[in-house]
Amino acid sequence: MVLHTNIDKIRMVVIEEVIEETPSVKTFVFDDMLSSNAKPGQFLMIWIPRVEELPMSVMISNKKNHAAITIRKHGFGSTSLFEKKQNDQIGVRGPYGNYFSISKDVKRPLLVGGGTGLVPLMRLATLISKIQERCTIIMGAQTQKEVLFKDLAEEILSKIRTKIIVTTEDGSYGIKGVVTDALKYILKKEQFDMIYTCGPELMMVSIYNLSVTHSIPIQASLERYMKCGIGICASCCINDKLVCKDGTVFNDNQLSKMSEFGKVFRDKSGRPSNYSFN
Amino acid sequence: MVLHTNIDKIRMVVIEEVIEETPSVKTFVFDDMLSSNAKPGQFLMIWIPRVEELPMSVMISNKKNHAAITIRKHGFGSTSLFEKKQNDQIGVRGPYGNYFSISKDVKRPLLVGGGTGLVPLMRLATLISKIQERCTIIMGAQTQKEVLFKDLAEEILSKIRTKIIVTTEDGSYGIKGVVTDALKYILKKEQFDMIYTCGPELMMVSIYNLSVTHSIPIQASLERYMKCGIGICASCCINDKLVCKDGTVFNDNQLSKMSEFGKVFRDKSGRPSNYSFN
Amino acid sequence: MKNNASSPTTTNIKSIYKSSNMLSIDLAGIHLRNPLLLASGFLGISQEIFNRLYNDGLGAIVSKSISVSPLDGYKGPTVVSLGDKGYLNAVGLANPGSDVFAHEIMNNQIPLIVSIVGSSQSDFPKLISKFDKLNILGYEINLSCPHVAKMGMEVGDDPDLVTKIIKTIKSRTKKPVIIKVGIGNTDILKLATIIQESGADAITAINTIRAMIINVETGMPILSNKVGGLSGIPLKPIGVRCVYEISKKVDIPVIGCGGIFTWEDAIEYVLAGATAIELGSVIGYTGLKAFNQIKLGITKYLQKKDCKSIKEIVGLAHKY
Amino acid sequence: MKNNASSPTTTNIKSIYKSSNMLSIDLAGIHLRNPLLLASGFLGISQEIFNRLYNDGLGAIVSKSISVSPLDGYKGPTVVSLGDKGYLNAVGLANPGSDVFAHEIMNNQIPLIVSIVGSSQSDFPKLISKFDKLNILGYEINLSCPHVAKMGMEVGDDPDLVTKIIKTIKSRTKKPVIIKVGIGNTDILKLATIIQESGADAITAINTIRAMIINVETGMPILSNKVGGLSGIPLKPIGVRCVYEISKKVDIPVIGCGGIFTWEDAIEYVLAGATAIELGSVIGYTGLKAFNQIKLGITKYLQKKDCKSIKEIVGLAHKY
Ligand SMILES: Cc1cc2nc3c(=O)[nH]c(=O)nc-3n(C[C@H](O)[C@H](O)[C@H](O)COP(=O)(O)OP(=O)(O)OC[C@H]3O[C@@H](n4cnc5c(N)ncnc54)[C@H](O)[C@@H]3O)c2cc1C
Ligand SMILES: Cc1cc2nc3c(=O)[nH]c(=O)nc-3n(C[C@H](O)[C@H](O)[C@H](O)COP(=O)(O)OP(=O)(O)OC[C@H]3O[C@@H](n4cnc5c(N)ncnc54)[C@H](O)[C@@H]3O)c2cc1C
Ligand SMILES: Cc1cc2nc3c(=O)[nH]c(=O)nc-3n(C[C@H](O)[C@H](O)[C@H](O)COP(=O)(O)O)c2cc1C
Ligand SMILES: Cc1cc2nc3c(=O)[nH]c(=O)nc-3n(C[C@H](O)[C@H](O)[C@H](O)COP(=O)(O)O)c2cc1C
Ligand code: FES
Ligand code: FES
Repeated sequence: MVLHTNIDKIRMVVIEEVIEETPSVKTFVFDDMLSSNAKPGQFLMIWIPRVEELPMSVMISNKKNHAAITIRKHGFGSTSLFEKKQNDQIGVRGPYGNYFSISKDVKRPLLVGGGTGLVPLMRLATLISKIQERCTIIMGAQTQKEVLFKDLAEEILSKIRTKIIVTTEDGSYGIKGVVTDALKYILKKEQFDMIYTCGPELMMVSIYNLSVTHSIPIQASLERYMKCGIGICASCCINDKLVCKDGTVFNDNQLSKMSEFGKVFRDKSGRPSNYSFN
Repeated sequence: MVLHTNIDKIRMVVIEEVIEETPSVKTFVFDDMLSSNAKPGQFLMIWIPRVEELPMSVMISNKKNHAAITIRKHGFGSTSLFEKKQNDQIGVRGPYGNYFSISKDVKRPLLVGGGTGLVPLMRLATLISKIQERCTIIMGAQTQKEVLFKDLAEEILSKIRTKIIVTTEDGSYGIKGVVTDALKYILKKEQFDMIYTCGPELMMVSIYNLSVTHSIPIQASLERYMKCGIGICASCCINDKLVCKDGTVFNDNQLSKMSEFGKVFRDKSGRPSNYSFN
Repeated sequence: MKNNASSPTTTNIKSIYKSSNMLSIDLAGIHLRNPLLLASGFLGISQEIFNRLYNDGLGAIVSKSISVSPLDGYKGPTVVSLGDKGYLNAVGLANPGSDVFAHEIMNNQIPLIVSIVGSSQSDFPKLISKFDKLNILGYEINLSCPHVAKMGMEVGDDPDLVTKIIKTIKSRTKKPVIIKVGIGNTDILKLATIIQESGADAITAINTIRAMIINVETGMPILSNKVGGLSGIPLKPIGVRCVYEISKKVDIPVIGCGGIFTWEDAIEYVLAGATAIELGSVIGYTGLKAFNQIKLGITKYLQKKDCKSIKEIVGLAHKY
Repeated sequence: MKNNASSPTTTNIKSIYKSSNMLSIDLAGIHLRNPLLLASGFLGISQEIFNRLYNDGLGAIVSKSISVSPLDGYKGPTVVSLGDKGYLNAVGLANPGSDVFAHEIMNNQIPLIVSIVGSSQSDFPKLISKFDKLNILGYEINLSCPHVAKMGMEVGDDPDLVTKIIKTIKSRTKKPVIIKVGIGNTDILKLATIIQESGADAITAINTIRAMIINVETGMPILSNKVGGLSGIPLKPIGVRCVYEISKKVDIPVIGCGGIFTWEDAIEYVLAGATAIELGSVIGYTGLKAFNQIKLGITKYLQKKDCKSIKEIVGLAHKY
């Protein structure tokens, strides 16, 4: 075992285990002390040698000193990563960013995530299971085959009172619709102290709006184009905030001041574009 | 107070006190934790800004976290240093080198020094006064005015059985002659477990020869031209040893193998020359 | 300058002089509240971030180097930490292009210097025409990016081209023009003389130095561009040397850049001859609080040395 | 090269291959037991020290750069530690001169390369005539010392002079001639091509880079020569880049130098294209035990990667 002290230097890790979560999502488990100690919401920069470097949330692993990443196959970079095999090497640096804050006072936490946005929520759920007595999770997917981490969430939260609601857009599993449909419904019936969310930004905007309507504090983990991960390039900026350094997690107070939240993002060159609602 | 951890980086210190030891020798006291913790025989590299950098043994100071250097006015470098005043700044790095080893077993230590070679012996005497019951010192000078550290040695060793023998070449104080004259005499009368010496190399050669004759172990602190003090330039080499790194203190076993001891030294350019006996 | 004892960090601030006055400088006709500038390429694309950086204490902001058209830059990794406060980068001059950036800074209210970069002489008039009517202080011309073909250093290494570019720019703007140089294949002192003679108003030294890191496990270069530029602490003694030698050689002011992480580093550059300094990699290490920390250190140092203004110590090392 | 997991420092050495064979190399016709050379200027003036260094594990020794006449060098300080494994030096090429040094190594028995330095073309025939009959492996020509006027870099920056010097030397000796280059004012790749075309047998890259440190308390340059050369860790990414680019450009072997402190650093240079490597500043930091530590690390690495010889990985990074 090598003891690393500088989180910014790339550490080579071996993919010890590949878990096929859904047809388009895999989890890679590796030995890395620094990542295993990551807080929920923190991310790693993953070096895919000679291909790309991508930000990825730190996934939990049940092996000691191990951590994982969960990759959705998407464009060139993520697909190259997705195709790595057991025993292949990748580079990691981090963990970076701030994190979801939990406390004993948040007795009724509500976690809402979509797709790989569920990754930080699994680490959060692990912590919640240790200090709270109940937890509600709403998880969204397009279709049954793509439902992510449902069994894992049940396992993590098996010792406390847990409600897991799954939505699929095609209705092939759970509730038909998107997570906000389930959210609207449950907010009418139940009380929560805090909403934790991660997923597509437009989804989080809707969740944020609902949180405001119902006066529930919220913490949302944002994603932006990230090049450096260490707060020097501004490619990840949203208004005057650096998502990699000031975030990724922002609270309702911060979100309320972000005119670009759900509206404007910047591409590789730094050019701002508008989110298209569809 | 600034905490320094890297001994190699130059630390600026203020000369807090100037002690005029003899007409040609001064002691400068300064605040420096690293130097105050030096072991006997270790030396500093002293930066005289825009003039020179010179190796100097670490002198003791009775102030907490303080140390000192004792300078004999000689050529250009040492004279510039000698002329520094209270509140002037000099740079120090180190302490460097190995050191005199003392132990409880050395019940009858004999210290023999000449000129500023007495500096490391004062630090050694301080340690000896804490763990032994007796100590003998022979100190040499040219003339009465130049006798160095006699009162200091008496003070340091006041709590144990001490014999201090002073020799002057002109006989103006103590025994007339050089330290080896006194040494020859005392070795006939008394038993010693270890000889510690520092001073002009030819003096130390004579002392070494006497130590061999009387089968007494010896530790001698050598001086050589030093440029780096950190074992990279070899300007200080004596045979295959680096005086700054392997020394300055060598024992009888090492000295017996040094064909250059008292014979050959190197100048600034690295050219070897022979010591001239006079 | 007074030579005395105790460390500035332990001295109580005697507010004899207002520190704001102590730190203010004049740089090529521009008055700045303090000599700390943002180095180009750091956080340099968003007006809201500029405003934040200015609030965090900088004297002026230098934007990311802007080219006529947008550039996506290289694939990742574009920035690699070497540990020990050093970074390698090959961002590939990614920037939103002059149109979008001019729009971005349309309502700028803070002291902003636009860094521009071109692949041919004809790019520069286009760039100036985009920015010259905006509320900006002036330009920094990046003639020293060591890792983008036909841009930056390849220009800086051609003294004739440098002269032409400076004259072209100077004929089209009244604003100060700062030329940023680096360690390339041309004698930096010869270049500095040419820059002064061509009419530029100041020189920034230095940009990153062409460098590389290879991953030992895979045998592969880490940067996607393989070769990039070295920044941070490793650069400092080289940058200090360049500032010292350039400021002895020319009369126009020199802005020091390269590995400034602490107030001591900043002072070292100023003593070497820098009128102002630029901060870059320190942001990755210390974050934005670095600006005020460095300013505080400089202020205490000046007070300890009985200096009324930082201007008094610019180039002090020349006299030895 | 096999790509696999655990760190070499934790692997047990399977002594499948004799490590002596794994590490041996051929460099410009010279067979060396391992690729670790002493960098010129470190401990390089005494035969007895050379013997000790060889016993401590080096493959060959490169002497201090020797000039025709003795040089006292500059006053102190001549070496300044920057902390963080970096050094500045301006020794001023202090050396005992060719007569005394030829006498020093008269009975040499170990693999010794004599580094020579001259202030004019005519110095080199004199130097060769002093050493060519002695038992030495060959010569390293220092064309890159950045801080002694008229010696080293001022020569290396003049491509015509470089050609003349190499041809002069080659016509007077059959022993291999290695040219040591650095970051000066000439394109290092152009220089490398000229060096190869002029008939030199190998290139060492790189020497120290011109740099400076100013003491903040006094405002004074610390080195007595004011300006010196930067060595150690800060140099590494620049040296690796030079070795990578030079070894892609020329066919003669390249010796890597600059900031090699660990076996990983050594491997990085070899992957970049170095046939051998030189160790300098590490001695100030780790001492002489560094040699065997680095060799052990390289050996374990090669075993883990299933390589029979270090030769297999020279320049491996070129393929990406
Ligand atoms: C903090 C953070 C955490 C993330 N966690 C995960 C995770 O756990 N699992 C997962 O599968 N994905 C995660 N992502 C998304 C991931 O980094 C990639 O964006 C995604 O995999 C698409 O990459 P690609 O190269 O295949 O996309 P491409 O097809 O090249 O590009 C598609 C889009 O992906 C986005 N993208 C590409 N590169 C980056 C980049 N360097 N930084 C940010 N966005 C980029 C851009 O919006 C781009 O338009 C996370 C992103 C961020 C910012
Ligand atoms: C380990 C060590 C400890 C020393 N401790 C003391 C001490 O406590 N007090 C003291 O007064 N002196 C001490 N010296 C001697 C001191 O370093 C100087 O050599 C001496 O002060 C003369 O310096 P200068 O420049 O005036 O001599 P110069 O007149 O320039 O030269 C006279 C001779 O001094 C010697 N010398 C000059 N520079 C150096 C150098 N850099 N390294 C070694 N020798 C040099 C040479 O033999 C030279 O021939 C020590 C030397 C060493 C090696
Ligand atoms: C990620 C990164 C991007 C940079 N982009 C630019 C740029 O666009 N234009 C420029 O002139 N310099 C650029 N530089 C160089 C810096 O402005 C600065 O000269 C260099 O980093 C040295 O300063 P530092 O050590 O304080 O970082 C960049 C440096 C880095 C690390
Ligand atoms: C104190 C010192 C003296 C040096 N003397 C010489 C020299 O005489 N000839 C030479 O070619 N290089 C000389 N160098 C440069 C080294 O050989 C080497 O190129 C440089 O230090 C980089 O390697 P490193 O980082 O391992 O030290 C010297 C370097 C130092 C630090
Ligand atoms: S990714 Fe570079 S500042 Fe956030
Ligand atoms: S003084 Fe340089 S090796 Fe000893």
